[in-house]
Amino acid sequence: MMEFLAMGGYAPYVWGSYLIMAGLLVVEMLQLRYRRRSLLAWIRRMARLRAQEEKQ
Amino acid sequence: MFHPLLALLRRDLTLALRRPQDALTVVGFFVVVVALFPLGIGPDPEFLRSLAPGVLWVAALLAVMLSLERLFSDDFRDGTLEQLLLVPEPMGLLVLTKIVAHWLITGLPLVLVSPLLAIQLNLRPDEIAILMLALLIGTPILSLIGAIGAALTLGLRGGGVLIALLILPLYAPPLILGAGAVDAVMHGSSAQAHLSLLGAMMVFALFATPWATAAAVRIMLD
Amino acid sequence: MPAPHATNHPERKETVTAELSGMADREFRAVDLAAERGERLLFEHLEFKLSPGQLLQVSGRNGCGKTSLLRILSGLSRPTAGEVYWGDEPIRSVDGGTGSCLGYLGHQNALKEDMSAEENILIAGRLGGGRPERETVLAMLGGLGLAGYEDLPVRFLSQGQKRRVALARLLLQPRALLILDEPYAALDVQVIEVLRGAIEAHLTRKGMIIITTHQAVDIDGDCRNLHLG
Amino acid sequence: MSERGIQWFRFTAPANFYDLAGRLIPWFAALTIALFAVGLYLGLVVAPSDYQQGDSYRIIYIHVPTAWMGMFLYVLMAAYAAIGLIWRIKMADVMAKAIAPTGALFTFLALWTGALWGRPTWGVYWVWDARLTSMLILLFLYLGYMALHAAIDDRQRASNASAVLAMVGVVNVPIIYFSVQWWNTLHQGASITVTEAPTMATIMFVTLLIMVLAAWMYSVAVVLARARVELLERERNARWVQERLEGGTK
Repeated sequence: MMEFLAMGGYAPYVWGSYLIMAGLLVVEMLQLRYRRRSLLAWIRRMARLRAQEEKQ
Repeated sequence: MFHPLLALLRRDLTLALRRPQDALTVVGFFVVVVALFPLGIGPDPEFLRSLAPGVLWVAALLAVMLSLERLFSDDFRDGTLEQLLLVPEPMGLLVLTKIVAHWLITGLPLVLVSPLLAIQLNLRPDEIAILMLALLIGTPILSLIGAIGAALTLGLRGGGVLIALLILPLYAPPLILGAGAVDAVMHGSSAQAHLSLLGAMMVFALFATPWATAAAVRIMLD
Repeated sequence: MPAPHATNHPERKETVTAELSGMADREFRAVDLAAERGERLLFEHLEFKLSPGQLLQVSGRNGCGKTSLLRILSGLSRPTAGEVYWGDEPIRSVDGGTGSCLGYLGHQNALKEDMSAEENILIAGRLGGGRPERETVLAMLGGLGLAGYEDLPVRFLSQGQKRRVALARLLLQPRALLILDEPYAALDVQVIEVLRGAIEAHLTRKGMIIITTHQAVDIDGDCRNLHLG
Repeated sequence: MSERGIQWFRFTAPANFYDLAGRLIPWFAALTIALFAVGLYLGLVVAPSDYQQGDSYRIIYIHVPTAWMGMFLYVLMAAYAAIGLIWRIKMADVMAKAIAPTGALFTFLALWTGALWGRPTWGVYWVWDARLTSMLILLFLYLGYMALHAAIDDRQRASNASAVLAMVGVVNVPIIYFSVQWWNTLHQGASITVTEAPTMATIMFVTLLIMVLAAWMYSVAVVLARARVELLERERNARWVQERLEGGTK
């Protein structure tokens, strides 16, 4: 296991590449999910406000 | 002087002559940037000589880029650009005419003052000749490509900085070829290949970019 | 310079009027136009037809899309839906561009501040493919009360005077259709009268006019109204 | 013929696209995970280490896919932008805009992994090698596209203007690549070039292929998801959005 993690002495380079890639892809997905959620919440609120206005 | 395009060319040149400070500012920028380089990297003549092609080209490229913001913005602000869209001539040709006028006002002076700066950086006469030739072919490419960026940033806040981001990456090929031409002579080989490619690039830009610029102008005024 | 001869030339007026471009017998139609600005729908299903000799006045409160409509009609903007026709051709594919059949005066005067009124008009005329004559230009400027101001840089002129220069430029370019966005803004009563005369003359020689204006100016001729909003 | 036309129209209609993409995304996501799992296992565990570069060569399994995706997505983005500009198809505009961030991310990753691979191989993080330099310029092109899109308020104008920029960029990419390559050979000779193991072992090749596919599937899933968000934002007042909200759709 340690041998695997050591990557023949190239650990910083290999893991630096793989982990950064994994990290950035995850960040991209999280950012997208956050954007989607806040947008949906916002649209819902607009719809609610509009419905209230129509009632009055 | 009655043809519409000639009338436009003359109009732009006349306007520039009535406000010569605009063109002079660009030349001034070019001179100052080049003059600052030795202060940053030391006065060793041989070292300066080896950096000269790149320094001169990058400075020229920045000068052209900065001047480009004005290419359409005045006409945009006072509404004449809108009227140009209604002129019964192909917009691509009108745009090309404006670019030619702009190059005569800003690009050509850069070519003309470049020998003075080259002497300061210890270039030899044959190298200076090639530098001028390369700038003569290359600065029109810079104006032609840059015009697209100028059109795309019409009326945007922070347009000047945005132009830089849009246009500078596209300036890589002329920079490589132009500075490379002088470099080649410096290292005792011929600059012909560089200059031929640069010429081909100019012809291509001459035919292709005005249409993209015209499309961009139409979009930004839509 | 034989100046005395140049005054009161009877033919001159005719040379200006006769040139109305040859397509003057075509109709100008808007079919099912829609426009939006940002998120907002300005108008939709807008239709009208304009025949030679007719004037269309577009009215409506501020921000209802008058300027957007005029820009679409002049081919500067693309409508969200629908099409504008010059005869049977869509206006944006007319030979020589929309500018060959119509003249447009927007909110901006489109004048070069560093040039004189005369230069501005001469250059615009050449850009439009004509060969404007100096005397014609001077006569037109004189008629609009700008005698003596012809060779001053435009930046010295007042707002109203600049507007008049822009009007002179438009009237000197004989186009079948004139599209005027608030032409009366910043004009005084006298000049409004002159402009009215010019508009009526344009209509009698089978020209078309589309105009937006705040004040009602009664014009003799075949006038239509289009209310937006 | 006409039937196909209708289908195409159905796909381009925002509501249909929204629903279809919503159904497709989970499948692409699942494929992405599966392919990455297999690819990473093969690349990091199964494939033997290189006799010259040792284990550092394993970076190739992400360097090459990210570089390919970076370049390919730019071309795809320009193609969608052109379709949107010429035929005025709004869905194409949405797709072009949705592709840009993912393309930029992959381009950045290609540069990052290239630098980390370069250190053990050449002794420096960055060499002005033709490929790395071109990728750097490609990243700038992406940034320019996104910056222009963000700078223009009117949505239609923003799409059209950045479409022009994308098309200019895509014409320039080969010119940039060849001029950089030329510059590179003139200045450095052939002393430093990436040698991707001339005889590539089958296992390496298969792994690379799987990783490329994984990056592909990831791009499809993320781009579709971003296009959906983009659509929601554009059409927030449209009836189909309201209907889907009331229906409690995700």
